[in-house]
Amino acid sequence: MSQTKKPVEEIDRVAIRFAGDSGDGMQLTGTKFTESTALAGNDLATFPDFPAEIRAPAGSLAGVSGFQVHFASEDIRTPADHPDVLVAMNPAALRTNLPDLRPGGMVIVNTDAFTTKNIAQAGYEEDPLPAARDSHRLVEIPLTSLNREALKDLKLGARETDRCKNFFALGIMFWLYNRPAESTERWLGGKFKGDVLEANLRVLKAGHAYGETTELFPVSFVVPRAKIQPGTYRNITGNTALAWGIVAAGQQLEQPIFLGAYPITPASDILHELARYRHFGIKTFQAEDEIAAACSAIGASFAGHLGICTTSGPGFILKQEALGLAVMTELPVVVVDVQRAGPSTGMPTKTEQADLLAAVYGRNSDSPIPVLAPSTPGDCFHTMIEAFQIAVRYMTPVVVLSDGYLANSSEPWLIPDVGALPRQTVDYATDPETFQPYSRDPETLARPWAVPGTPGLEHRLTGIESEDVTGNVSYIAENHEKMVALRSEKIARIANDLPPIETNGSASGELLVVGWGGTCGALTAAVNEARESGQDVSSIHIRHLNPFPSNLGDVLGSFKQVLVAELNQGQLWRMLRAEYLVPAESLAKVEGQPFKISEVRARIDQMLGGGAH
Amino acid sequence: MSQTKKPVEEIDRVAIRFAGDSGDGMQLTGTKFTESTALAGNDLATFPDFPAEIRAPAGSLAGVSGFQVHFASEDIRTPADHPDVLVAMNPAALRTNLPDLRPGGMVIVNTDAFTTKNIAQAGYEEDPLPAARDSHRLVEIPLTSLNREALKDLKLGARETDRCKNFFALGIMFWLYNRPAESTERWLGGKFKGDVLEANLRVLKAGHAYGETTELFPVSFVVPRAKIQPGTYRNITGNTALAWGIVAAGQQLEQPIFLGAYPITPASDILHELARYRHFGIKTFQAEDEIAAACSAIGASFAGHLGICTTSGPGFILKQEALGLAVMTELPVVVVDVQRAGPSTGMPTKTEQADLLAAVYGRNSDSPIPVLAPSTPGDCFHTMIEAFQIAVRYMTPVVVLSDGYLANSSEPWLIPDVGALPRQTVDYATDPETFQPYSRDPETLARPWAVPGTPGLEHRLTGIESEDVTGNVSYIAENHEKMVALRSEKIARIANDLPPIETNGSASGELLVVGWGGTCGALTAAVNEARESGQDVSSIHIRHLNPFPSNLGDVLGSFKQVLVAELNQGQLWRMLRAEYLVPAESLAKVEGQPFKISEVRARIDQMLGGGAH
Amino acid sequence: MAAQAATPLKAKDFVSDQDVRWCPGCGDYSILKNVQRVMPDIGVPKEDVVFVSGIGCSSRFPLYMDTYGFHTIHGRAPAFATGIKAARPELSVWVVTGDGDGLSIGGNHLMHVLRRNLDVQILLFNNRVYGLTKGQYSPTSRVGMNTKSTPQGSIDHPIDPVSFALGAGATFVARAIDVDGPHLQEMLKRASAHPGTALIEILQNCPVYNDDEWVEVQERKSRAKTALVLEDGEPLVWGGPGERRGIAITDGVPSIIALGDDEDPTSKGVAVHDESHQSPSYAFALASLARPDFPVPIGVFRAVEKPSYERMLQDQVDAASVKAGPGDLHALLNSGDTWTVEA
Amino acid sequence: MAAQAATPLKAKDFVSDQDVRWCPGCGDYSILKNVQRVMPDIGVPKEDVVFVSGIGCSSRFPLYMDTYGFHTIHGRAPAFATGIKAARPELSVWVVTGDGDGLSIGGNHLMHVLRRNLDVQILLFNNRVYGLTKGQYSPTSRVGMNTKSTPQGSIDHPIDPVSFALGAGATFVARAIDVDGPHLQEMLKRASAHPGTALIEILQNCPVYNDDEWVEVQERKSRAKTALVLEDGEPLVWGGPGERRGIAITDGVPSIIALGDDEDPTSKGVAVHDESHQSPSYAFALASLARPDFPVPIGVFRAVEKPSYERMLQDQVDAASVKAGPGDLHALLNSGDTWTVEA
Ligand SMILES: Cc1ncc(C[n+]2csc(CCOP(=O)(O)OP(=O)(O)O)c2C)c(N)n1
Ligand SMILES: Cc1ncc(C[n+]2csc(CCOP(=O)(O)OP(=O)(O)O)c2C)c(N)n1
Ligand code: SF4
Ligand code: SF4
Ligand SMILES: [Mg+2]
Ligand SMILES: [Mg+2]
Repeated sequence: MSQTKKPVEEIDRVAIRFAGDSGDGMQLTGTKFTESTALAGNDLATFPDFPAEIRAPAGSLAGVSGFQVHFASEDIRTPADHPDVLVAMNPAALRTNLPDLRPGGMVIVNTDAFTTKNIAQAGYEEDPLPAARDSHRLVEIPLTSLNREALKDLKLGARETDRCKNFFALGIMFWLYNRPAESTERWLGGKFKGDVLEANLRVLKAGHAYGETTELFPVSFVVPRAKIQPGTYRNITGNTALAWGIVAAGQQLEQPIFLGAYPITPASDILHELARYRHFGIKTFQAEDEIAAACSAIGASFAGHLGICTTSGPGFILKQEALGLAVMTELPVVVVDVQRAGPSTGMPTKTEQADLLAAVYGRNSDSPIPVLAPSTPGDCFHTMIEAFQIAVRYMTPVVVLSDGYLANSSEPWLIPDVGALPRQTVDYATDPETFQPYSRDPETLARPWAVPGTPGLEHRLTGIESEDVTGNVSYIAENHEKMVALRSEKIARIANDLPPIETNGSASGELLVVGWGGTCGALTAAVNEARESGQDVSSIHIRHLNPFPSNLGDVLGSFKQVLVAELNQGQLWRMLRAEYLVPAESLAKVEGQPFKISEVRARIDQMLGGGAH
Repeated sequence: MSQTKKPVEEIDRVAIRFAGDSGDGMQLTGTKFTESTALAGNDLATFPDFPAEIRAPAGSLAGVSGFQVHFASEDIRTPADHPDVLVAMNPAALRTNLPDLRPGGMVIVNTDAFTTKNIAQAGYEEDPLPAARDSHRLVEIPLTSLNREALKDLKLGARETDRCKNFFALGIMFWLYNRPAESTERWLGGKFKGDVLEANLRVLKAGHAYGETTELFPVSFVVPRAKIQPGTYRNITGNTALAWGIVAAGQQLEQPIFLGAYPITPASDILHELARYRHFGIKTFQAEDEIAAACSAIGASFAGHLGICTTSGPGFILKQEALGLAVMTELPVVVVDVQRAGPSTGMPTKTEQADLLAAVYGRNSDSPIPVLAPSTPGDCFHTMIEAFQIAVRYMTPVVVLSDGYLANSSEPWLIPDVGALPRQTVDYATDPETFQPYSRDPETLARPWAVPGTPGLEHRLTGIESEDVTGNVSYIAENHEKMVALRSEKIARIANDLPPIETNGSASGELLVVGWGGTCGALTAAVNEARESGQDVSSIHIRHLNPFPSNLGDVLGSFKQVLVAELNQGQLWRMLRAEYLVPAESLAKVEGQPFKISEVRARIDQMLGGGAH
Repeated sequence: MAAQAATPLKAKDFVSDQDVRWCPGCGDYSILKNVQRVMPDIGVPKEDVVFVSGIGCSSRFPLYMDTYGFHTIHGRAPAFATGIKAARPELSVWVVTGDGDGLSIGGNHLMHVLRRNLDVQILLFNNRVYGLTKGQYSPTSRVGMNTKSTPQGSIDHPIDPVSFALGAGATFVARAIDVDGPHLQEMLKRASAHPGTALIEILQNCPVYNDDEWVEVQERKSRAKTALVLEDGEPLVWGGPGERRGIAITDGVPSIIALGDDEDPTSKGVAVHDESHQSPSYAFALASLARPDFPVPIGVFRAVEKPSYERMLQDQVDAASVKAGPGDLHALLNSGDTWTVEA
Repeated sequence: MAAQAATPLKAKDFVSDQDVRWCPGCGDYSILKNVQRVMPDIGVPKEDVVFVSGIGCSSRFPLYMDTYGFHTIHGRAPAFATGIKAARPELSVWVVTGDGDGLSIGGNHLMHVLRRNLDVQILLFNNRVYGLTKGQYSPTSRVGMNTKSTPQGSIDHPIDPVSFALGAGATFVARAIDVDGPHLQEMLKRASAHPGTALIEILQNCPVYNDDEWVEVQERKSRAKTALVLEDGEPLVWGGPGERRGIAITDGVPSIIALGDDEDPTSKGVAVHDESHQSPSYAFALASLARPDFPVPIGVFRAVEKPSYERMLQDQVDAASVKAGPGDLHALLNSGDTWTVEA
């Protein structure tokens, strides 16, 4: 596509939200815009916000689907509190999204969708456009008719034709922000053929041309490349990074992977992704339920594979009994919980961080399991490798807590150099002379991994309390006490391998903001902004939630005030108070939505005694 | 049976342990001795200690079954740390139990069982009796032959004959402690007939006569009646009291009971007991698994019954998903977890208190549930009534944490006056004009209970987040936040109904010992002993573990030191530290065995700076 | 079976105030409409009707019925229904489930409710896919099916819901088609009248993730060739003129017999449909019929009477009350050995 | 099926060093002994053998076998076995379960492993009671059975394991008796050789909680009258001289035909046993036979071949590796749209 003749204005950053009906293809539009933006070399962050799993009636408020992309020429960490631009495909999309827009922001609407019926269905008493003209920079485009016009000579049905209009809109946005369309065109070529391909390519161009010619847009914008670390990048969501991290763990530990999983939002995509990697020797098994998924993964671990299962909250708690068995038999297996808003079925497509205590404490009796949480989409990749390293080195199940926000959001990701990824060899026991099922490595306290097929190492594992060293069933009080202690000491020793926690900001001071998991971007951004505005606040982000890094107590003790910010009612907050007796405060948000930077800053201001910004 | 001619010595208290092979009937012997002792008016406490669920080889260490009974003319609270008398039916029983005996205590052995083979099977290198003669007061009785002799003219098989020998031993013990045999004779009469009845009655008498005539016992003993609160008493185990508490709840709340349960040690007996009370309108349902048990109970609650399920640790965690639904739909259902030693299958017949954190926090997302724990066998009765009162008043699931020790131990129980038990009426919603599924009682925040069959109140419940008041499915962030807050505020308000926690000892001072659940007897006894010996120590026992009683923080704050004693690795300890930032210490015992008084006293001594006793 | 309603109700009385949320063209719409239509005929007062479901597109069903409803957790609806019906035998309890909800995570509960013969109606919407989680294969999906979780094709041999139900001892099993309203309504009435567990497998189209799975039997023109409509007392015959065929069952194994247009099927060995064989093996032979070799049987496979669970339970309660009198708490607490300490 | 052992093993090579802990007289002893005896004949090296179980008296079994063993949690053994076998198809994997473990809490996993046709052997010890938890009724207990949890008698209609398995699509189903060693050993060999899921229901006596449940078929003298021994290609005939009888199956429904001592059964309509009918309905008709009206069939009900789960999975892995080459992590990470930021 040709370069624009209109003036081009350079801006630092912009956040755009695409919003429309579930049937309008907003997730796809957003994703394609993001890819193009990534290729243009900006730093970026995205936030897809799905409606409930099931299709809501067309045009209803419940059916609105949104995708926000934030891109900049500088380092950014969140999809932005308030978008600058809203593309609203219908009245319902306008209604649910307008309040989030920054005051005076740009609103691009498909005027064809503002029929009386649609307006009423969105719950408006009257046409909202006149008011929007006053409050925002409203750009009114008859997208549906323009799209139909562009395709009228193709033999497509009315439905198929109308389905292209999101690419018309995408074409306009490509023009408006001077994004290259090639990656989208390439993708279309791989996905469609015939008239449908032609139609999509055509409206993408038509949208672009419309942008160039219409008087609605006097200027277009460009966001210069970000000055980011050199290297090869790709755009990645948390779920993809997590799946790839599992692939990588198999490669780096040179062990075959066995995934047992049962579909559940928002974890299913990990299963889908891994099912495509049979050529990596990865076996995926869609089990009959989450219990079978966990048991099959533990069975595979017993058989010498890297067993893993991926799920979300309601499925996670179904696995606890099986996890208890993995604790007792000390088998390496990794369980990923992509947390979603609850309790119970809750709001499956919304994010939350409220399974932490269940992960650490949710089994019958004291049954310690290490727990890790990635902090960004790309970090999901590295966390999975580490999770398997811990599992195998300490012969223990490991829980990884991702969340719905990480799962679906994307960020540009510096593709790691495979040669620089950690490698770890796995030694199965082989010597019948010295083998004892519950003998222990003196350093890690791990018991040996002796897999079927090894002559002379035949042994039996059981969930009944086992005798130290021999593994025979034992009901002796002293043995039980010893085994309970060994199991917890083993997990505690993992802390010896952990890097000390690093503080963002100063090593001591007035206020420390503590977070974990997928809130890293928002918390760090808020703290950095506050520091820039002169406030004495620092932050840490805890990746290892059980055991905690050894220096955590000291770090917490170096600040006068501690604020634990999390998307739950204060779960890490409780753990830190219990462990370190630190009088921390809690910033708890439980709305199914990620933190806004402003929410965190407001609390920082309050704790530091009045607003500095 | 005639009164003894030998001298009778009066003693204050004695603890006897009956121990033998699983096939020797020790649990029965102990129970009958206990009943007789109860009828004799002593205060008492028992501790049955079963081997693993499955039959171990006869004569093996793993097959030893023990039953300890402690009785006194004064108030006692535990089965005693160290028995004074051991009845050992075979070498294995001697080997596993002798170390527990108080130095110089009496050991009664069945010498016939001390064959070379049995001695070897118990792991002794040589006959242990000579050594025992030195260390203890050893009474050697050829029980098997005496028993055979007494029955030789009956037409019983060898096996049936030998099976009576425990009643020979019981007869001896009845003589030795001047217990009445009538209750046992009555029981035999109801249970057996013909030769078997005759045989048992005969050896019971023969044992008694043997005591009177043998020179092995120069004196017999009598423990005078205890000076206890007037009233009618019975002996009761925790499981029976718990089952009866459920019956009582149905009567006092005038609601039918529906029990969904799946057998599991040590909770199965509650199901067995309740299955006998169909005439109370109680329906029991043996479900296909624990999940179905929980779901059926919740279904029954939805239908307007008092739904309950009873289980133990591994079964309890399987119910968490269903419990989450009960949190979300705010239905009254009670779940009893009779905790056992774990993790995983663990040691099913041994006790532990390690499911507290799982009960409070073990569900996906923040899903608050009130948690109660009875403190003595008889208290299980009252706890169940209270659990249902809370469930119905606040429209919430409730968890009750019993344990293996409470379940099987017994104590004399002052039979409550039915007229004095709490009554509570349950009001179903009936008015179609005002009904809203999620409207709330302004005081308790409870939503209405509207049961099928009520015209005009048709409504739908769901585990998806529901809109405040209407209960319609809602994905709105603000609504979710509000509902999360309402659910936790509702549970927090239960504290308004709770009596302030009472301190045993002084209201403030040097050291406070904190406990919960089935350890009450041991902790109180230890603290009372310590106080008597002049130490500045008091204790509290927490019955309401979520929410805590309102004055708990103040009570904790009134002592310089706090010690939290529990049969786990410090679960309540963590909760108290997190909640009140109190620098409590933890006395954690995880052996599958209850506390010994001496263990608690040792720690008190240590914390008070050196032994006073 | 519950009491009859006083004033006649209409289909719209069973329509709740919630927006129905399924994709356009989903077979669930037709099923919903037919259930709402047939409820007045069934005639239970709507306050006595309870719809219980698990999780899935299909499991949203109760939200749209203006009766009592409980949309529970994935796979467990039969267990909730057991508590409801066992507690309150007078209610009319309907379970709605999907092929994933009912046969994947929930297979065990379905098996047990069937064998216990609890008097509930179970509508199993079989679209051979997981709709709500956006298109993974289900336990009824065909080998080779390409889905999100099986990009190289499914390798699980599918389970047939009717065979499974018969293996579990079901007393009433039927099959219906989402879009064949009159037949579906008849099956619903039959199920409601059956005094035990009544399972109806409803072949349901999911246009989004598994379109046209059942098109052969859904479309009227092909149905005559592909569906064997079961009618009690009638021979197992299908096909229009010139294509008439029948099913014979020899040593338990079904085979196809070609028939002339006027030929007497029974004389050629064609079996006569009998819903009420005490032995489930006849119905099982029918259940083993499947496309492409055989036609798909539609209708009631089996309908036999056995005492229902909640009935037997209530009988025990009633008998115990007669025998022991109403429960007396004081007497219970004071039963067995007691002793009195005087003041 | 796994590789053959190099040196011949003996029964005692399969005896672990743990004390066997069952009650005196328990049928489990006999089963254990026969499994240990037959293992050398089956000939898999013992390091390649894995016994997996759930929880129950029966589930203690692996502890006593000197092979690899995994005594897991209640009801889930088939799921553990799935992970083991799918990961390592070369292992010989045996599941031991009870009527409670396998059919109560574990029914769903059992159903799914059967339909997937994973190549494992499943030994279901059916004593019609919960032994380990000391005597509650199980899903196979008869209506009216008095147990601790059913003092007024059980009201659950029992499930028949063989019918259940056939309803789930089982490719190999057999029944054996704890104390009939030679027959049991033959069934074990057949199961081991079957390339798919092989389920053997073993009628097992629990002298403590449900004594003599199977005494009619356990005792040699009554067995001739009460058991129908299935042999491939032989007519369905049982009973000694003067009591000879056969089973005919008409329209799928079995009935009894009286036979003279020398009469040709087939000419009287008695069916001939055929394990390998593609249709499961013949075997299901056999499975519906039960005392007291019919004899109890013993032997192989069904044995047909279908691709096994772990085989198809491995084939996909192999095919993918051929097609796409071995996985290349660098290539994966760099696939799709990437961009490079220069230094
Ligand atoms: C414990 C649990 N696991 C998984 C899920 C996710 N889930 C919801 S519905 C469903 C499958 C639905 O399939 P089906 O029953 O066939 O219903 P359909 O949507 O096809 O009507 C799954 C896997 C869940 N909600 N809960
Ligand atoms: C989750 C869970 N629920 C319940 C139990 C208790 N339990 C152990 S074995 C068993 C039943 C065993 O019956 P069956 O499988 O027939 O074995 P048997 O003892 O008769 O051989 C039960 C209910 C358990 N261990 N775990
Ligand atoms: S996904 Fe399929 S089953 Fe679900 S609503 Fe849409 S069309 Fe119906
Ligand atoms: S309880 Fe029954 S099944 Fe269990 S070991 Fe004893 S006899 Fe065998
Ligand atoms: Mg489906
Ligand atoms: Mg059994």
